[in-house]
Amino acid sequence: MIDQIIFYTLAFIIVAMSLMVILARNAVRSALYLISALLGFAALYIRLQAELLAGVQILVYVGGIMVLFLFVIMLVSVRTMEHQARQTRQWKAAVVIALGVAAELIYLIVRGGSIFVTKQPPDALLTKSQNTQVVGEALYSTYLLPFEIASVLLLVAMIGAVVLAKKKI
Amino acid sequence: MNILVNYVVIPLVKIVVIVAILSGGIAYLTLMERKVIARLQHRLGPMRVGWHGILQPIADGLKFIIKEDIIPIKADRFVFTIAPGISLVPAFIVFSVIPFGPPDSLWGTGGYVTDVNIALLFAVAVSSVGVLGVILGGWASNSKYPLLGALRSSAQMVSYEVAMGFGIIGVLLVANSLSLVEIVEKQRSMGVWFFFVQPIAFLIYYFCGMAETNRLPFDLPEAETELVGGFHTEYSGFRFSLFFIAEYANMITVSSLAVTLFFGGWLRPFSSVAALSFLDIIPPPLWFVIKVLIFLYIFIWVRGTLPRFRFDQLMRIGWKVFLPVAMANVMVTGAILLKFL
Amino acid sequence: MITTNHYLVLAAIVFTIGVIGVLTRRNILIIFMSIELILNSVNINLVAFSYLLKNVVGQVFAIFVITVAAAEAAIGLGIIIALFRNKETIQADEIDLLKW
Amino acid sequence: MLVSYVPIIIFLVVAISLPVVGLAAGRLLRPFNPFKEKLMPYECGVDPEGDARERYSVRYYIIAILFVVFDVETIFLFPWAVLYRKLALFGFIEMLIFILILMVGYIYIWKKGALEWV
Repeated sequence: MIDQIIFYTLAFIIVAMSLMVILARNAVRSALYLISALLGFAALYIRLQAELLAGVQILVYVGGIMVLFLFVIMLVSVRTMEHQARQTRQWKAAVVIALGVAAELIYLIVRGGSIFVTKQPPDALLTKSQNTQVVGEALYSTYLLPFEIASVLLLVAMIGAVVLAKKKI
Repeated sequence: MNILVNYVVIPLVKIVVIVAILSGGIAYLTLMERKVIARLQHRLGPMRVGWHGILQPIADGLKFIIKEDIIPIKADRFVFTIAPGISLVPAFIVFSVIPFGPPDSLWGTGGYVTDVNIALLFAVAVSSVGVLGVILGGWASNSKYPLLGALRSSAQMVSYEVAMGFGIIGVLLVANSLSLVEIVEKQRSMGVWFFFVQPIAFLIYYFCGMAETNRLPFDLPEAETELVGGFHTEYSGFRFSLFFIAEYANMITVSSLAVTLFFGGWLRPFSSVAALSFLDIIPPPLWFVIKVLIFLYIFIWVRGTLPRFRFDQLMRIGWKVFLPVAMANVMVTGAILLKFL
Repeated sequence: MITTNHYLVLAAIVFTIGVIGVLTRRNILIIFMSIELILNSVNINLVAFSYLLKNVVGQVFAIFVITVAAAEAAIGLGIIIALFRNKETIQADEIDLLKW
Repeated sequence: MLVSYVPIIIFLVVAISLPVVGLAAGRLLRPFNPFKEKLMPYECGVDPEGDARERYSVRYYIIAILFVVFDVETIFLFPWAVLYRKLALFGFIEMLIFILILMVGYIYIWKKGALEWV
């Protein structure tokens, strides 16, 4: 019962806020709704016992990436934009196609969902020891290579961003 | 039933008490600040309201509530209203994970609102959300000074947040736990405060904390001589007071985390020396408060003593001094720890 | 009873919202935010399966997804700034030249 | 324990209710008589010139990028530091490579003057 309340509340917040993101008038409002949606995601991760991930989500997404978005919105905000059309010309066709994709996805999930045991395991099975330890053990042993590649990715992001943004280099 | 009592009723009581103490504490922190700075400058400070100005914070609070609340005509009303809240709420929620007493204190309910596995990560993450309030507040005002102030302020806050994060890693290497309760317990079992193990990490943390809370000598965002008032120029009345309270709440957060991570939290000084056990006459939560007050005093003392940095100096210190030193501190700590493994 | 399917359906809905945002909005910044929604819906799937299968690999990959999202945002927004400098617009359908 | 997050939610509700109640209570008490000059954006007493949402220095954006990159780096350091005793020398070398790779970028942007604030 409580489980249902938690899930449907969070799902409602996430879906409503995601919708507001794509419907909002200006980009700052969109960013504000996206922040709310991201916090909803973080709460959902805690429900799924991914505590470390929830913390990472708030730290990197809400406290990092969204700050970056707001900075860029401030840098490029153009006044006249708010009075122009919000949608591209092909928006009706796009919505139809996207809804088709959604129907397909949900059909697949509902029909094919029975191939795996969809019953949730009882809680605390994942947490033999703390979530941070378990994730860390996987991250720093089995997934050593992706971890090191992540640093290369970040290096590329850092250099690329500076090159793109600076006029004189 | 038991769960309901342990995780809803008892925490609710603690939360109400903590919020009340925090609100009162913030009010009197302003009085303390004015009095201490007055002493540093050979003045008297507020003297009129009550004995030696003891009722001054209450008068200030009332004034905030009854002042007219102006929303500039060009402002984005929704964002303008919500921004001070975004700045204030994270500053308060961090206290849900900061332990102020041992797990067996307060009649066995534990000297904390809750003890989660990722407490430290949670505290760092949540306090990083506060910067959004500053940016949104400055943007929503749609006026030049607030926008510039917000950009400066947020650039400064994010710059120092990075070095702060690296500073904390130094402690984590020694403590090996993200739970703040366990970090304090570790300091008890090791018999030494982490300040003596990680002095560089502490200095970085505390200076970055000053920059994060926009306090002197890092109070560029509010540099009155150039930016009028920074990101809250257009704010008045109660909304302004929310930003103001958020700044002071952040000061208390930074001090509390500094005490928890580096100065043994609720532990008395030299908790392993039995000869000093007479110090136990002061209960652990009170030790915690005393230590926090010392740090808050240093905040004010620094404000009364040092001039403000220039913005380019500020950025240089953050990125070219604190960040490399903090990273080096992490790796050197790691290398030294290898010897003890 | 909340099953894994519930999470999958939620992720599918958010994914669709993201796709609609990408396809219909003109403002590049909002298109970028829609992409963040899509990435997050993928993360829900990863975490839901990690919970179902009692295996933390899903969470590890979710962390990598967040890393990629950060790098993507950094580079993507850098491109937007470079673009804005040259074209003075951030409307996706006004940026229709291969060269300027 | 999942249930240990419940107090955080309660704290969130209490913390949000504070400013809401304050604003609502203040509405009954405070005066309200706006006029044109009062509602103008503040510009040291003179009428505001032009639009506030001008374009600002791109340096702010570079700072934000670097912040995000290093922020992601710290999230890899958190579990690493927690597990350090178990990983020992292997973990140390692993993280040394990770940090050295990022150091290349750090030195690059330093040399390019992206950290300079002129």
